Amino acid sequence: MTEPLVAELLSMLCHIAPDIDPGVVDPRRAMVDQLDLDSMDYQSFLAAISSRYHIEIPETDVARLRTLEEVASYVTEHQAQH
Amino acid sequence: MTAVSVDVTTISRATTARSITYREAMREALREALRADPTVFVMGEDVGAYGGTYAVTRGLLAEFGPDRIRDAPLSESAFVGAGIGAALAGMRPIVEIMTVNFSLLAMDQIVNAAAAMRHMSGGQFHVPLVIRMATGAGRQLAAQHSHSLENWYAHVPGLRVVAPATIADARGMLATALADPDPVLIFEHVQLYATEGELAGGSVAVDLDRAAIRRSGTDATVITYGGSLPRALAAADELAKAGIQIEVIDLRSLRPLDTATILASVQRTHRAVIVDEGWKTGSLAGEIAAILVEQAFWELDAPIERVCTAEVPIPYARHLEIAALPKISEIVSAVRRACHG
Amino acid sequence: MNPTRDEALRLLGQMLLIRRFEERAAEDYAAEKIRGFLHLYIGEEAVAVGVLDAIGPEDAVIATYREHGHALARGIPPGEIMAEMYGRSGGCSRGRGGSMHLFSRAHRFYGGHGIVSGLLPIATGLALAERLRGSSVVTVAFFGEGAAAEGEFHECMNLASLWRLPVLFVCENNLYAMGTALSRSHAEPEIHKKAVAHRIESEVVDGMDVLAVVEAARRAVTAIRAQGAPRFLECMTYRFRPHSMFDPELYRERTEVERWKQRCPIEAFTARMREAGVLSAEDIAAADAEAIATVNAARSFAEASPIEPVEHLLDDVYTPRGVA
Amino acid sequence: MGEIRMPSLGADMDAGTLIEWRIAPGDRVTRGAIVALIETQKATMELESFVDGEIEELLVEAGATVAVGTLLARVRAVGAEVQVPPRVEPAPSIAPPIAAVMPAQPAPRIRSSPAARKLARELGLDLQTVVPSGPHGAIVLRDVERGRARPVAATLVQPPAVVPPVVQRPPLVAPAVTGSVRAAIASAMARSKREIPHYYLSHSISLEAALRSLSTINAARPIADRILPAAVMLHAVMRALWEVPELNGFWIDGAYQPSEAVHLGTAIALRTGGVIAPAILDADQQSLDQLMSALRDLVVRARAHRLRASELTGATITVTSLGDRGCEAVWGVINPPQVAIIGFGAFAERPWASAGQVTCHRVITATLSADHRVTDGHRGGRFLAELDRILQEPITP
Repeated sequence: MTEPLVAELLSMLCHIAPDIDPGVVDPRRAMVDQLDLDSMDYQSFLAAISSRYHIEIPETDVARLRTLEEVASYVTEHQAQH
Repeated sequence: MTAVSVDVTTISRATTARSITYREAMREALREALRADPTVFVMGEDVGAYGGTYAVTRGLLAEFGPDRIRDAPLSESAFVGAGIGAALAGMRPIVEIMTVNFSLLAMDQIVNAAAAMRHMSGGQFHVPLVIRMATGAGRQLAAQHSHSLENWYAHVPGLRVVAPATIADARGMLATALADPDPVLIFEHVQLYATEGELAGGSVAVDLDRAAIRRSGTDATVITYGGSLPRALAAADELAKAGIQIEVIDLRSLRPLDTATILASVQRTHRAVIVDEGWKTGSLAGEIAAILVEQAFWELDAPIERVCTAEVPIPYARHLEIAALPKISEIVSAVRRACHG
Repeated sequence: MNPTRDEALRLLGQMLLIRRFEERAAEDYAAEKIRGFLHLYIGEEAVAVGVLDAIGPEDAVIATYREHGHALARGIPPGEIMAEMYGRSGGCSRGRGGSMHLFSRAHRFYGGHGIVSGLLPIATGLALAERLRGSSVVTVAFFGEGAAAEGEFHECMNLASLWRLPVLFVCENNLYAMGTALSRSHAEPEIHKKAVAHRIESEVVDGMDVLAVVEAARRAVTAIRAQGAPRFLECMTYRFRPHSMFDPELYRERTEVERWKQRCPIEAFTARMREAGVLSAEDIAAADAEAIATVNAARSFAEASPIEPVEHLLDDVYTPRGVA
Repeated sequence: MGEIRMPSLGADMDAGTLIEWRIAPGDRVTRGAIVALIETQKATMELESFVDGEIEELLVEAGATVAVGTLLARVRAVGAEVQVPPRVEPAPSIAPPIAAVMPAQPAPRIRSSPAARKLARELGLDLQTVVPSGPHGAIVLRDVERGRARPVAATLVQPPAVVPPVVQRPPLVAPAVTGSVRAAIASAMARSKREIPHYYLSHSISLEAALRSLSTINAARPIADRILPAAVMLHAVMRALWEVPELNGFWIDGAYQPSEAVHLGTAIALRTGGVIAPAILDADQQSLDQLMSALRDLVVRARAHRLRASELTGATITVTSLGDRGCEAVWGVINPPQVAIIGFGAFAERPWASAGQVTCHRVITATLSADHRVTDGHRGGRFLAELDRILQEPITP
């Protein structure tokens, strides 16, 4: 169910970090380690998600958004609240 | 525009260098011309018995008599036009107008007749007339005796407009002007009359086709003429203390302009500051700026700066008059801006 | 004055030449061969012809923008005048001047000037040169009564009188400054009195009578040469045509024009000469035919004259090096 | 079709000597091929062609010394049978070569004086590589003249051979040529180490106060507006430079030239290899929020190969931070002609003794590598102390 969402998130990630290879991304691995993202990339990614899905991502939640799947779940969860 | 260049007969006398005022240099030039050519005569308001508003012609009446040092009634249009007519008929009149402000009463004659005559007659008639007039501010003469309107005449094809800024030019330009077959307007800045300087020898013919580089420099070109030249040179001294070397160009001829000298200098310095006592709007400074943009655009490393008179009729009160006129400090600032710092 | 047959033929021939020339000029204007302003002199021929008959080739002449008549009477070749109006290279001002600015150095004709009264200071200066030179040359200046309202007019009357300059001021009083009637522009409508105020000897003459004009002009010129002082001649005249080709003539009555036309200087002169037995009807017809032939030749000359090359546009703004 | 010009290969290179041609008229060359050996005052270098084609004419003979920018050879297009350079496939796994990306971007309007433009054209210098110093950020003549003397970044279409002797050279071309970029980085860094007498200082700084202050600020902000610790560090560096401005400038032609402007080079590692240090221009004019925006913008564009060349070469001082990689400290190699580089390691919880008490603090190791020709350890230490002081202050966005 989260598959299309994961793909969409991946596409957004590629937009922010065009030098990653989406073909090798494992949605269950922590993005920072796997994709060599730095804090700025990551913030930009989460900001894009916040903007696109109209959800607030409090500072305190950031630490638990490590994998694409976690992010997808988070998005699904918070969208459902609206 | 076809620039006219005339072979000038140099009337040079071997005299030793002496100190002389701008006014005296002018008078010497007049005396020399009157002596050399019987067709030369001087005409204007109070040039004879009074000795000239600015005392340039003092003493000439005694030597040359009232026919050749001819006091004219207060009728600028008539006596300037009479100068045109006399020139048409083969004389070499030198007409003096008290100030450029008064010349407006004769502007019809200067612009519609003198300047146009050669062309509208298909080259049959030319007007070898010299008109001298005082210009400029600085003597608290207020709004009808202080303006710098030479640019109005420099606008007009058919006229040659010159502005001697140095003692040597005051001494030498008249002969060149008299040798010119077309009307020449000589603008003498009132602030210059009392300036004094060394003059070597007698008359040295001035090449009116060439601007003079009064000071060489590499950092910026200051283009000026007439009464603003001393200010530009003073600014150059001040800037030199700060390590900024400016080139100061004295245009000498306002029409035609020696574009080549201006362009060559700006090609070296890449920065131009124009100092012109005229009002900035529609000024000669604007014309020069336009020439630089048209012909030296790719050489410019900074916006062209203009230092001109404030857009106000010249006021009487000393401090207001000073405030209205281009100042040395403004030239310095303009050069500094042009040099980016 | 009782002219000889030759004198009569000369005066008639010149007046007819001006008349026929201008009639054709008006035609050519309508056909767009002549453009700009065209100010016709028709009706006033006796003034130019009469005054210029009184001076010699060494004398100087200067006139207003309504100067075809003066240029023709001064002897400038009609072809060159017409070519000038056509804007051609063969024009007397090489196409630079047009109708209003006819010049000829050879004829000491110092132009056609478009600024009303602007020619007066120049005339004064031409005379000043002769005064300084001590020559007996006279300068003749033609201007309209409209010029007498200008400050320059008074400056020049004063200057010429003050300096005793050999100049003949000829006021062609045709009663209208463009469309403004004399009475509406002059507090003192007797223009010669303004000259008198400057102590210039003045005379009023019927400008429709060429012989009267000749006589008055001769008197004035003789006096100038003898006394070395200016003279003023007010010639009462009338232009039969509008001010210029653009003028609808709203300011004057047709009847007034018709009344003046009854006094046509050419008809008046021919009638008088026939009456006096100086000229025959054949003489007059022949003179007219000659004038028409001259005008036709002038038009042919103008037509055949090349236009100035545009490369010469900037010529004669300044004197080239080595000239003059 | 193309030209081969004497490249600028070093900070003080005005001219180069053509040692030998490796090609002759009529030879076919491909992009990247070695066409000549050139000698500079510092080293003999290989000159690569950056165009495909056939050598039409050699214009400079071997042995000749010519100014940078001089046309050395003309290259004409080869016949139609010749394979044109393949269009780069937009394979998502490969970063598009910047040369292919950039033309699609409208070139930013560069404010420059006409004379500067003319000289740049004459020198074959891309104005984007020139750091402005004129009014309103305009490039003026002196900037181009300095640009000629200073390391010039490859213009976007310049070959890998014309690499700036700076460590943070961007991979302007596809990874296939990264090797030569690598070589250029190696050469430049070797030069730095060879020529610049580095001295090194380090200092541990507690970030506890700063990070807490930052959390408070960020908690009230949407994620897009949150400030990252990296920006806090950059801002602190910029402020500390007010105290020790001599770290901000250049060593050119045997002399130190201070820079009035602070263009803060920020090392950004690229996943495709290499590292670039584009500059946040006029960093000293910016608030923390502005600096954060500038940094975000810079990183995004760096990832997308959309940096302006002036950003690539404009830095007056560089900050490198390997904190995200978990390294404790980084000792930077100065990026010539700059005179200092500041390094930040990861911040990590450490026992922190203060006022007789040991508590747990997040601590970072700040280092300074500086050019001893310009400053000495005392001034360097002053800088780190100032940095520490600033980081103990409450954060003002």
